[in-house]
Amino acid sequence: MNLREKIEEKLKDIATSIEYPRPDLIVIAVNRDRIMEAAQRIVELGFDHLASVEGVDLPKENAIEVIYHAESYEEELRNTIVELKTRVARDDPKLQSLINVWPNALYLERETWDMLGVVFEGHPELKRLLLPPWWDDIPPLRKDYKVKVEGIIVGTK
Amino acid sequence: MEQSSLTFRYKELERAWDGEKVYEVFIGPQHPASGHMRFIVRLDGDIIVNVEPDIGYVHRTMEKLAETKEYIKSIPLFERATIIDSNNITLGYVRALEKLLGIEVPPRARYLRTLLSEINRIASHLYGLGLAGIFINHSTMFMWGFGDREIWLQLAEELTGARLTHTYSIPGGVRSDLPQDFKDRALKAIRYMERRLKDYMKIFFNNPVTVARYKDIGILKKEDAKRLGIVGPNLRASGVRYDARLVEDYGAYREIDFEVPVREEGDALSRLLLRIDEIKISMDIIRQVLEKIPDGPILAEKYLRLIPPKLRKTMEETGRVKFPGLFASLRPPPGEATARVEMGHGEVFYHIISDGSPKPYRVRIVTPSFRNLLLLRYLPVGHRFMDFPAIYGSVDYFPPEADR
Amino acid sequence: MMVLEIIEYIIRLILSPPIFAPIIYPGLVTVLVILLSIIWVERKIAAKVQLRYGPLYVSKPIGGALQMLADATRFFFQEIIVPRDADSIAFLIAPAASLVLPLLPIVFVPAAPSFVAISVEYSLPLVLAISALTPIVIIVMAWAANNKFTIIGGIREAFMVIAYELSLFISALAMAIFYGTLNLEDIVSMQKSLPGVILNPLAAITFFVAMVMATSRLPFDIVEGEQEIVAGPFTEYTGILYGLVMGAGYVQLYILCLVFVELFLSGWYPYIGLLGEIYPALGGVSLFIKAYLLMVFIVFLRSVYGRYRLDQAISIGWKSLLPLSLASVFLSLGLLAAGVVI
Amino acid sequence: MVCPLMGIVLVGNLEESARKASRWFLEKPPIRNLRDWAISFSLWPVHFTTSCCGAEFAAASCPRFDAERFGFLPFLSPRQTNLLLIEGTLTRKMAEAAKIVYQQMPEPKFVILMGVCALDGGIFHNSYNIVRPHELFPVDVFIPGCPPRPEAVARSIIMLQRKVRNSKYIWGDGHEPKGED
Repeated sequence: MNLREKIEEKLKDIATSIEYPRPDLIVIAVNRDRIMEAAQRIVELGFDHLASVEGVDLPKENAIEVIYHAESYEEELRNTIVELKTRVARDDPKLQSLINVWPNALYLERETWDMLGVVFEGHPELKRLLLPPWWDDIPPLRKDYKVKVEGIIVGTK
Repeated sequence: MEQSSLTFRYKELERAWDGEKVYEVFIGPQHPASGHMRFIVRLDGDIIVNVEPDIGYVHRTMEKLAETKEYIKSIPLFERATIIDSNNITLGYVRALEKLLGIEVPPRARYLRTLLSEINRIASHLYGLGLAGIFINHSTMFMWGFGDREIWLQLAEELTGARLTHTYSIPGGVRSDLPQDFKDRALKAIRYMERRLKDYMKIFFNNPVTVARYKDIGILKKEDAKRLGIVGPNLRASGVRYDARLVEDYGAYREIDFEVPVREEGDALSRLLLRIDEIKISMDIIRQVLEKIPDGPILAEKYLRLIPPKLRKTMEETGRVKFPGLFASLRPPPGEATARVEMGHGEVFYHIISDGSPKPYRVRIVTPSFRNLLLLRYLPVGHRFMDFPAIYGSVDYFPPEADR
Repeated sequence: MMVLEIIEYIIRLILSPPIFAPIIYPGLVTVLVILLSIIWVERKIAAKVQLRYGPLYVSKPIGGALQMLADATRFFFQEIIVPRDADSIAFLIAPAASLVLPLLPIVFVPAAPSFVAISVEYSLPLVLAISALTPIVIIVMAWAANNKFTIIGGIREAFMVIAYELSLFISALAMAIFYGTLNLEDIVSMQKSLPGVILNPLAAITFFVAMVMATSRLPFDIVEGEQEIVAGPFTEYTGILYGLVMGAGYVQLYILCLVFVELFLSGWYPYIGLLGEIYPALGGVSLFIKAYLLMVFIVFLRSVYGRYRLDQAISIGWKSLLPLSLASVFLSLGLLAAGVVI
Repeated sequence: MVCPLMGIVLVGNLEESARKASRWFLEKPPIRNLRDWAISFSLWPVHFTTSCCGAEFAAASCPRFDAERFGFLPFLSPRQTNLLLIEGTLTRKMAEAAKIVYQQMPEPKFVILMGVCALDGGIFHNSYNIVRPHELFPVDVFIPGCPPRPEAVARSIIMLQRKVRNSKYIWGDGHEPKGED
């Protein structure tokens, strides 16, 4: 039984879609209330740590897509990255925190909160990480936060 | 689901210092030991009960800026994240871009990328070893590490034209060919470095003071390393054989015979000695690359065809790539791609989402230092205050890389 | 006539040991020369080991030897900042005291046979006792500056003092027991044929390590652990105040090196009689040369060693140095019992 | 301050007069020359790395380039130093620290801006998290380059030394960092 079959068997009841865009990438989309369950099943398959947590702002669909990339140190699994993604509403971006499933989500989730304003419920320290503590603008990685395009020199103000 | 070790420790730490009398010491950002970050170290007597890394002092917003630039212009942007290891960090981006575009890289270019990657890795490890020396006030190791780094920077400069910011790997190939007599100079550098490594062992690693300061300090157990998702030499020093060079098919690593060094102890000294092992392996890889390197073009045929014949001729004569005009506005098809590349500090992860326009919709970088940041939080707890710089030095954390 | 007599009187006054010793040699002027040269030597040696040049362009023909003069002058002209929370009187007085106190024992250290400013029977314990006052001043400095880093540095100094001071005294005492006198001059005169280091190497090793600890040289420069606590007790000191405390460490090193040479390396022997005829102090120049070479060796340790941890240094002090120093006392007693006569 | 002395009442600010007297003393030619010579060969930068140019700055003070030849010694605490080198991009969070470091340094003090990011943003010119250091500090020497080579750092030291030896620097007032907190 290869990895694809294993994943399909394990996750077919909660995943909304499972895709294989590249040989080393498996993309699993779930609903936002099933994220914890899906993550636990992925850990049971052996993908025991995260490579990244990221948020993608999709203003047209009024959603923020939160993507988890899980990888493994095991020799038979390490060539593959499992991408788990879900969507949260843009004006109320709330999601369960996965630090109990993947401990190294601690800083990755905090950064996603910092950069996109996604609130991870149950995360113990949602504080500013990379931005200065007095930041009061909208989160900078959202698409409606505009920086000047190239070629125009801007002042500090 | 069992409680993860980290969450458990997190709660334990909170209990340990919350409401008790602790002494708070701020290390950084202006500080001989910290560079560009701040640590809030909480002490109970001389014992560290909690370390809170406060990063973001070098956050230059690369992920946002990449969204405003055309694909090719982000390469120089990302190499500023880890300026001491710039080919490795941009190689991940270039690999992800090549996957999106569906380009095959010619063999000679793959070998050249490997060559520069290994030169960068040696330079990066020497930088880390030098810092590990100065963190216990061993100024000679610092100076030697940084001085011998110049040898490798010079080699890189001969190959690419720049000391640090090479911008060498571009989608489809590399920017310039091997200069004449490069092989001799590289072999000479390797012979010199092998001699110097023996000196390092004599004056630093076998020094009783160094052993006393680094041995059995900051032990990272194998299970903890796996749970915390640590990467790079810090992971391999804890006995996990994992290296992005084995995982991802990039460069010429599939055709080269090399072994990934692993150590079992997981303490600070083994983390440092592992870097010495890696320097040796890297020099071996460079030797093999220089022997096995095939002839051929250094840019993918797809782009080579776009260059006017006259320019192509000068390109063949000088060995330097003249960019085809198309490069300014590469348009990958909509989709996403990931890439992992082993840097000197560990594995860098890229995720690019393209919507078909000349600019990326989203670029996500997770750098090894950002993933290893957890170590600075969990390793020093329970050690003495003076162990903190030693642990920090052994982790080889590079703040601009973590903050991006 | 009158004028000539006065001039002659003044010259005689200057050349008399009670004035000459503290002012010129081995006193103030020599100390100044040593301060200006030893830091340059330290930086040059470190640079040599580290494949560099070190200070050079300030005075290229003599290899940048004026570097320390430039640094000291720059410190002198720099603004002095007294932090708002600091105890300003203690803050300003302590650096001066930290330079003067290590200088004081020079009046009891003989530089040549019967050439000493104040001749006392108990010069060895006096010298060691006065030089043991310096750590107190450093603790005062740490407290006066009222800063987190200085206070940690002061505590480290206090821990270090009790770790090395006892061994320093006992190992010196071992030699005093062996020679049966507490007078440095007598101790030196008994080593004319055989230096003390051969007879009691244990005491020499203990005294040397304790001396390195006392002067905060590597691998024991824990008090100024710059990687954790910036500059330890001296973090807040600016300008000439910092210049003074920086110099104080080297002055103490110089005094202890003189004592070491007189205890273990047979002091001013071989005595150069030819120079001694010109002026008595010059005959003892080999004392100065030996002490200087010893200082050079100690500052050379900077380019070889890193820094021990505080608890490691303290455990070296208590668990190794103290038993060793006691053993050296028994070695002395044993040698006396065996009837080894100098 | 009022000071009754031998029947004459001196009215004036004693502290101000003392400062003026010491200034007059320091500006007399032989003393001024000695002072400027000493300062120019004893430029100690503070250990403060703001960004990636720090790698080249470190290379400049290490073997092969060895800036210690110029009496250039990176030192521990801002209190004992007299030169602030802004190495590369200055982010908003770091700018606060840089201002504090600058305020802690004793007079006379100098600022060198290293790298094009410190001059005007460079490749990060449109970033939302950077500031322009020349709006915060009075700058003595600019080093262009991304990153500048160690030779450029050495040249900047020589330029600053020449500037100091010609007494072309301000001492004291007007040296406060500008800009809001």
